[in-house]
Amino acid sequence: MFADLPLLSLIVWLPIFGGVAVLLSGDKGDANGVRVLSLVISIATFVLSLGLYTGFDSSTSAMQFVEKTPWISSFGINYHFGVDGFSMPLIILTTFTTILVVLAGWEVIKKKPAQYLAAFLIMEGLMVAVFAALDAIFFYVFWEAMLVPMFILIGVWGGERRVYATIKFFIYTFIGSVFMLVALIYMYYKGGSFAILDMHAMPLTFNEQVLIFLAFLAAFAVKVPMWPVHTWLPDAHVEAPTGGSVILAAIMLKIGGYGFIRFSLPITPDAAHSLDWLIIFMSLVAVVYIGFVALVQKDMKKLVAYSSIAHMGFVTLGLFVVFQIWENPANVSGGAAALAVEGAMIQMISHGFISGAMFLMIGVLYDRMHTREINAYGGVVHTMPIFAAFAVFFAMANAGLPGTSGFVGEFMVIIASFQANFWYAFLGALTLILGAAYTLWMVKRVFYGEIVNDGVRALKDLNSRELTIMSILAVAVLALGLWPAPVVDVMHASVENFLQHIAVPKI
Amino acid sequence: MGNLYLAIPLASLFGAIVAGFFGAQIGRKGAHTVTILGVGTSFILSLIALSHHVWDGAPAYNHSVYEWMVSDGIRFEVGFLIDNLTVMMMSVVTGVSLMVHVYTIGYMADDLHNWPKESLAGTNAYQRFFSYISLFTFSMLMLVMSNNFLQLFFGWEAVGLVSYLLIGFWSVRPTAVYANLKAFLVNRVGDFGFILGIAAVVMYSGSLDYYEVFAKAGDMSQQTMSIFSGVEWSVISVICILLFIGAMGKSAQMPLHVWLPDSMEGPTPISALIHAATMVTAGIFMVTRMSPLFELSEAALSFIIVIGALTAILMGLVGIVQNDIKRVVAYSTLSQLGYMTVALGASAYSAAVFHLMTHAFFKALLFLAAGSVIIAMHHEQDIRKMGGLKKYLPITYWTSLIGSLALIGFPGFSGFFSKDAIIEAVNHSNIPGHEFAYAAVLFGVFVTAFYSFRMFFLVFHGEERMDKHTKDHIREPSWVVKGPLIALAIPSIFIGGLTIGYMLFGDYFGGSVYIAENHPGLAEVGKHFHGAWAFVEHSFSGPAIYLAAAGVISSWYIYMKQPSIAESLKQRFAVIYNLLDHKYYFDEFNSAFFAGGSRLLGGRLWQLGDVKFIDGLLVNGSAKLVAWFAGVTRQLQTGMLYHYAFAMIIGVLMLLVMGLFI
Amino acid sequence: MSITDFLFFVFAGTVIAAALGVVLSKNPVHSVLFLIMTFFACSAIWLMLEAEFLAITLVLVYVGAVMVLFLFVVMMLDINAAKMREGFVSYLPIGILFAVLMLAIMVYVVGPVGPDVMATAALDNAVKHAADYSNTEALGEILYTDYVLAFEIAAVILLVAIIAAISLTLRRRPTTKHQSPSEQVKVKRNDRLKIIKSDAEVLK
Amino acid sequence: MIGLTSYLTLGAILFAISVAGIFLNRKNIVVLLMCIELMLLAANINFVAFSHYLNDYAGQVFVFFILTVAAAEAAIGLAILVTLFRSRRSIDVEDLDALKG
Amino acid sequence: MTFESLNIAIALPEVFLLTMACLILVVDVYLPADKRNLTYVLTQLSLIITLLLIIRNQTDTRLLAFNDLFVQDAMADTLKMFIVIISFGVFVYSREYLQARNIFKGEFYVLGLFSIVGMMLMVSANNLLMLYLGLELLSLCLYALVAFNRDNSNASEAAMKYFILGAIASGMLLYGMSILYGLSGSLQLSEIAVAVSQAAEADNAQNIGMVFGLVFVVVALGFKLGAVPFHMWMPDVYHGSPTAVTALIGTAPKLAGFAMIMRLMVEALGGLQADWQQMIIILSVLSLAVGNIIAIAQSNIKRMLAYSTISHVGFILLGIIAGTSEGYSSAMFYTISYALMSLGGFGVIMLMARQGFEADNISDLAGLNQRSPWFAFIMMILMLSMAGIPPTVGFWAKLAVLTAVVDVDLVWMAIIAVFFSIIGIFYYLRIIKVMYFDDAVDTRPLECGRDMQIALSTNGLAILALGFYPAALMSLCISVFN
Repeated sequence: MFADLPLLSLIVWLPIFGGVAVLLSGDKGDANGVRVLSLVISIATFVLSLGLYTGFDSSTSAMQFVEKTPWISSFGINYHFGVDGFSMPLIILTTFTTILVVLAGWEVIKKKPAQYLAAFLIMEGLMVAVFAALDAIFFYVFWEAMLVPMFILIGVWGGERRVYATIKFFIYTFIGSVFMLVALIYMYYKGGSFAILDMHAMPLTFNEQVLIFLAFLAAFAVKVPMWPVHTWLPDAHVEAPTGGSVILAAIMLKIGGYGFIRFSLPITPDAAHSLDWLIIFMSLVAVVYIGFVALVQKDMKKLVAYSSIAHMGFVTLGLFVVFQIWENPANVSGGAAALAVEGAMIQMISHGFISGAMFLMIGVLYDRMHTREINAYGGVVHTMPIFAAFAVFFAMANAGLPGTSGFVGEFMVIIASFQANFWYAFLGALTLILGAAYTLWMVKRVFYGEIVNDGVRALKDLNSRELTIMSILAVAVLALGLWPAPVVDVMHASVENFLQHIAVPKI
Repeated sequence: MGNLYLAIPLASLFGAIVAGFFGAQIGRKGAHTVTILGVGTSFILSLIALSHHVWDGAPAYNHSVYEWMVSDGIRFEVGFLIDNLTVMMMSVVTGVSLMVHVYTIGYMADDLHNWPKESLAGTNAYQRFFSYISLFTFSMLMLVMSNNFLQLFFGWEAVGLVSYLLIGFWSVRPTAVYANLKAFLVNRVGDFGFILGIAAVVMYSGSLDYYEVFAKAGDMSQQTMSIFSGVEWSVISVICILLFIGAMGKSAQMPLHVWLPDSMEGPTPISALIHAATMVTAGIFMVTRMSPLFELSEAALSFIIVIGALTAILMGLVGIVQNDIKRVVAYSTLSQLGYMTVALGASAYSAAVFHLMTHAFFKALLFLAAGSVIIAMHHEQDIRKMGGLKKYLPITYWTSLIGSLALIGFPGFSGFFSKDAIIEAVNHSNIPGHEFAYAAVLFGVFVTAFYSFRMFFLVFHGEERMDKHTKDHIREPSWVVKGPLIALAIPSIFIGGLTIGYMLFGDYFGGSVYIAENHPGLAEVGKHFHGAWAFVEHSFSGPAIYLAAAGVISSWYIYMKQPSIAESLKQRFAVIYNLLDHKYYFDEFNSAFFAGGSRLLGGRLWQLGDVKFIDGLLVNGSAKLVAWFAGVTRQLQTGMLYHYAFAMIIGVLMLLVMGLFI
Repeated sequence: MSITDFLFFVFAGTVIAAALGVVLSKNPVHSVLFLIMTFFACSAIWLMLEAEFLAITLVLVYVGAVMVLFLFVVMMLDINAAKMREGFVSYLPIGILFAVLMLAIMVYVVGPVGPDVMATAALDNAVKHAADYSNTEALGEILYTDYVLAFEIAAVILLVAIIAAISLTLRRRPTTKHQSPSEQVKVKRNDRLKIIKSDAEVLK
Repeated sequence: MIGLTSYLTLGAILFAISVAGIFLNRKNIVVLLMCIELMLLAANINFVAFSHYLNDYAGQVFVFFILTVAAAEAAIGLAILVTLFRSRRSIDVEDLDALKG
Repeated sequence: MTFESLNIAIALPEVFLLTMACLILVVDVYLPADKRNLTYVLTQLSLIITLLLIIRNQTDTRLLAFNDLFVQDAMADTLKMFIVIISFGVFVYSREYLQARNIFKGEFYVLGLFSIVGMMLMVSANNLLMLYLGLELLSLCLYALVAFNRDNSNASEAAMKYFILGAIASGMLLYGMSILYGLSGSLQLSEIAVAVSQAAEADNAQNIGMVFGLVFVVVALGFKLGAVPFHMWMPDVYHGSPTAVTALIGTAPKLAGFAMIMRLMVEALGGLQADWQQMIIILSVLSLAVGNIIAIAQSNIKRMLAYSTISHVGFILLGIIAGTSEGYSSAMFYTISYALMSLGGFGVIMLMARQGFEADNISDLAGLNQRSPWFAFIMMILMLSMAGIPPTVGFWAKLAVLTAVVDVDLVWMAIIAVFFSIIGIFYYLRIIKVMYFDDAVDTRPLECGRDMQIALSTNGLAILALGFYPAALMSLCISVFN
């Protein structure tokens, strides 16, 4: 049924035009109508994106659902969409998360709900486009464009220091990405094409590769974010409205990881190879350093934000550990490089669910108490038992409990990185302790113990809307944790192809 | 049989789900009915499986249930390996669990008192409790039935989760929620080693499946790896030690034992089920299961035996100075786990598992009895405020006595067989460190007897030290409490004698446990084994039984006959007393060094690294620098025409020089 | 040195001296007068270059019109001459330094000492015209043909100057009184005259 | 021998003087306007000289237009000066500092 | 020569516009003050007709008129089209602004039209003289317009500064032109080009002279565009002028300036490319640095836009530096899109302004989103476009020039450019921040005429639409240089 539709275009443009429609319908009329319209659009988009999964041929690493039309012929820039095993799951994650975000802002957002919802819908389309774009400039356009709705979201609907946070967010990301732009232009100059796949095949000298790699690193490391360019994230998260935090954590960070897969590694395999120590170092610092930092956070959102950084450390670790896996003579059969990459991918998807859930949880509390200070809470379990049950569940998922999705990616990456170096796995596995420590300590302080104040005493448990959101996420987290095979299977071919590609030096 | 095996954990899971999600709808009665039915089904099916394997001699069943995922040629599966070891564990787990379920009906009957009035969490706490213990049963079954490391780890962590939930069950109590966090984190330290061990297994065998890994064990023992550069370590030793670190966490071996005493904050049925009978023995089970690996590593075994011995003796000593009835039992559990670990180190896997089984029964019994006392005493747990309960709680008294006798290894009781077998096996072992271990376990016998009967005497004999109000209300709990006590007392007496021949020296574990030829410990014992009765007789020629007797007698003398001695000893050996009273300062050290240190480090990294350096200096600093620079450079725009013109002239000159002379 | 050379030096010297006078004199009126002197001298030099029309235009237009305008403005604005040169000296050294540097470079390039930028020998296409040669005619011929567009544009520029000057400086002072004949003609009786009915009253 | 270079040197000197005058003058805008006239004159000298030595009338035509434009420019400049004086009561260069930064 | 040989038809748009300007001048004199709208309507009508004439007159070949003084080619057509369109926009935006200040006078329109004629002449100049005259026509009109609000002393000051510095610049230009004339013996651009390339080939002393002349030409061009260090007039003039005039100065003349660069540097002095490349690199880097950095410190939005213009000039020069047809077309693309963006920017400022209130402080934009979400959105699009964030045309403009410089192996220039654009993003974001995140002090809804609403909306949406489909404009720019 989806075969002959330009599915990707639909998934990209439906929410964007939908968002514009929502925007135009304005804040003067009935807010409920706007909400329902947004919800319908987001669900429709999600349903469309499921068509990607059902129609996906997981036996091939080639791009699928390809749409290609010349766009700016003078630069050879094409309107070029397509998905493979890497991008397809992330697109579905995006459309999925947007539904939740629309729901999460339902009656909570009273200030200009139409603009709020429109920002999310537009952002959804842009993010999907980032994942689907196969032309580097096309990619870059969406990559940058999606900053704008987020900038507005944080700035308008954010907390007290929203302006600082949002400008920091924007400039941080912008700094990273402009260097990427120069790298892309340089490659266009060398190779005469902006098509990403052409860039993969393009021969580059080692020095060129290193510079291009560093330029990409600037863009993607900020986005992921990797230590030490992570400090925008806690601020942005803390100040963003709940939905913004969710999208930020669940999708935007993934774009950084996706960038490494789509650009850095295949385009500059030799530079990636020779600089992998740097990325691995940064990843491990993220896991350990950030783990400790998360421990002492007093603000729940900040804590979860730091935990996101630590979790994303596994993504970059998994992606860049492959060279050392190959090189380790102890791996007789070549080692489990694919495990590392697939682990990184799974970690991204899972983190999408879990961090989204964590932020939604904090949002639930914030909507009621208007504070995110851990100290302001205590004994919430007594007044919100159902919510507490979800909270503990998601906290456990965040701590990487087997059976939840949080475990899968970490497990794969730790196992794989052991094959590169014992100490990588050692430091990575510290997250088992640190992750549990900061997450559960927060749970302890917020949910357990006696009821600390009248604010908590007056709390009402989840309403049906919140319950729906939480349940959906819980099912997703559990499903991925108990049976990741459907997700892993779709990326096998792409991962194999990816690894074969980066294994071949370009010089 | 595949479906039957699958049904065993799922029956428990079903009960857990129903009670957990629909607790409010089905009510208390519905909740305990459905979970008991579920666990009961699991138990019966486990018994069927037991008979199928033990009596029918069915071969080991090793099949996957579903493929979790495949990546890079490594199959991640969920599957069952059912052999004699497994069915025994399944039966013990479901059996004890069933007892605990029934017991809980009584124990938790008036649980509402434990919750603040406004707590909504308290309203369904009863149902939730049943859900948790059923979920625990499921998790533990998944752990023992696993045929691969992934599922093992899943079960491993899942029991940890339930343990977390149950220790913190009374979430209003600060101590409880402190204890559960501590338990989880300490367990995570063990899991940290465990997951690295699994990673090592995958790296060197390319598989997660037990059998496939075992098949490669020989190869792995030939390889070395370098963790610190220049130092080559045997791969198998690294793997085994890492895996054992996991076991240390779960089975509370020093120094990762600290969570277990605190876990007593949970309701007593939990202490019985999880923190005595089943979960804490997961480590023992795991090492036994991995015997084909451990056997190949002398270093690992040696490490294990020393750790086990230390735990056995040191934790027993702490038990002497405890006053909380549950903590005494808890330290006893620690000590007994030490025994089991020692057995593992001595390659006496079957002895370890045998002790595991007997311990499961008698320690569950002791806990439930303690629980019974606690119920009777209205949740008073301090033994100094008890005494003379014998006449009020006869059933509890007698079952406690049985449990204690089993624990101290009174000849003929189940604990006697298993413990003696361990002591003998250690004696015959040739692992480095076994001499120390032998001394430790022998002395441990005395200590065990001493603290067990100290508690016994203080609780049931002597003067009645409780207050008037409490005294008036003491009466034995209902049959749902007494029933399980009796049901557990029976195996506590008999199961050892009945099964020792088959389990220990027969071929019961033949297919499950591998013992290298150069590790003759248990086999040596076996040579002198001529039946249970002969074993009892033979024990009189060894020191253990006399040490136990000495322990009982000295505790009677000190706590019954001359209570002043206890006090004067306390005074005279104040240093030792303090050391024991503070449990060797482990908690203090951990909270200061690890917890405090982490927070300090985290705070420093955050404030200095993130806030000051990255944000303050680099991010905001460069922003400020730019702003400052902008403020300075804008001064160039003075507003004065002649400056503007001058700038133009400078520009002209610059371009002239550039164009003409460069 | 021929007489023309001598004359050149005289006029060139005058140009330079007068230009310096423009820049250096304290009184703006003096400056204007020095400028006029510069123009005169320059006009003479142009005559030597056989640009008679331009030379005379310079005198007529510039000296006759523009400079008078300058003078007029200077007088009108009534500038306090005493204050004029404050601060001049302190900037002098650096100003002179740059000016001299610039001059040096320029003279190096276009002057006789440096590289022969103008390829002087080859460039000297100057022809001595006959006495009846009319520079004005020659210019006029191309001005109205080849450069007719430019000529038109120059006209527009002058128009712009007029518009600009008027719109910037023309003031309708609110205090000045004008007669507006059209208003006066358009006036209706009712605008000026109101007939009020009033009861008869007897004076006492 | 007086040649093209002599005239060009004269132009250059005039140009330099006018430039110096512009940025040395700290006080009076009228003098600035005069300096500009000097600068144009320098260019004019060049044009006329070239025109003569090239025997090409284009240069002279150019000068013709420069003179025209300069006249217009002077008119507008003085008009602006007058408005400025009306609003500021001053034509000091140093008083032109309301707009800066 | 005959009248026919003048080929007046080629210059029909200019001739028409000039005629109309004179006509309007006359009509306006006889109009009573309350009928002044007619002047406005007539002006706009003339512009529309001029635009139609330009379109009708379009050509692919190179046509000469007025004895080769005037040239019509694809570049001229395109630039003139945009000059007219943008000026049209300026007049639409400024009507209410002028009315509110009692300076809604015919002179504004007449001088405006003359300046447009000047720009068109510059674009079509084929001769140094025409370039000079066009430039002067433009400049003189602008000088007068800046001072046009006579009661405003800032405006007078700005006009004075603009005038003096502008006159110095044209003096320099003339000096440079005189040298070029002397060395090539002609005022015709094409003949100069021949002489220049001969000199460059010979690499003799004459080449030094050419470079000498070139320097002065570069200075004048740098002044006209506002490149550092010849930029000093811009902030003050932008700031001091009535916003309507600022809009006129800040938009269309950049196109004329670009044309001047193309005519002078590329057509005439193309042989000296190696020399001017070096010079322009310096100007470009300085402009990028100074423009972006000082803009951060501004609190007046017009000043800020002036500095932002300076930085944009740095980008435009990047395209010129490349010295390839791609570079020129990218610079042209950049210039046109920049003019459109800043047109919109000034439009919003005029929209915000009221009687007695200039709305030229950044803080005056506070809470625009509450007062008018739509125009806040438009302004946001404009700011994003200036910052070079997709999907706006500003991004493509930057991409185009960066591609052009990278193509000639000047990657470091590209890196410097993006580095400073990072600094630059801050002040654009500040505008968005103020509009969206701050609360309005003055919460009255914005009122403006329908024409302004439509024009401003179209302006903003055009930026967005060109962002989605830049090929439309880009291919036009590319075709110009092929």
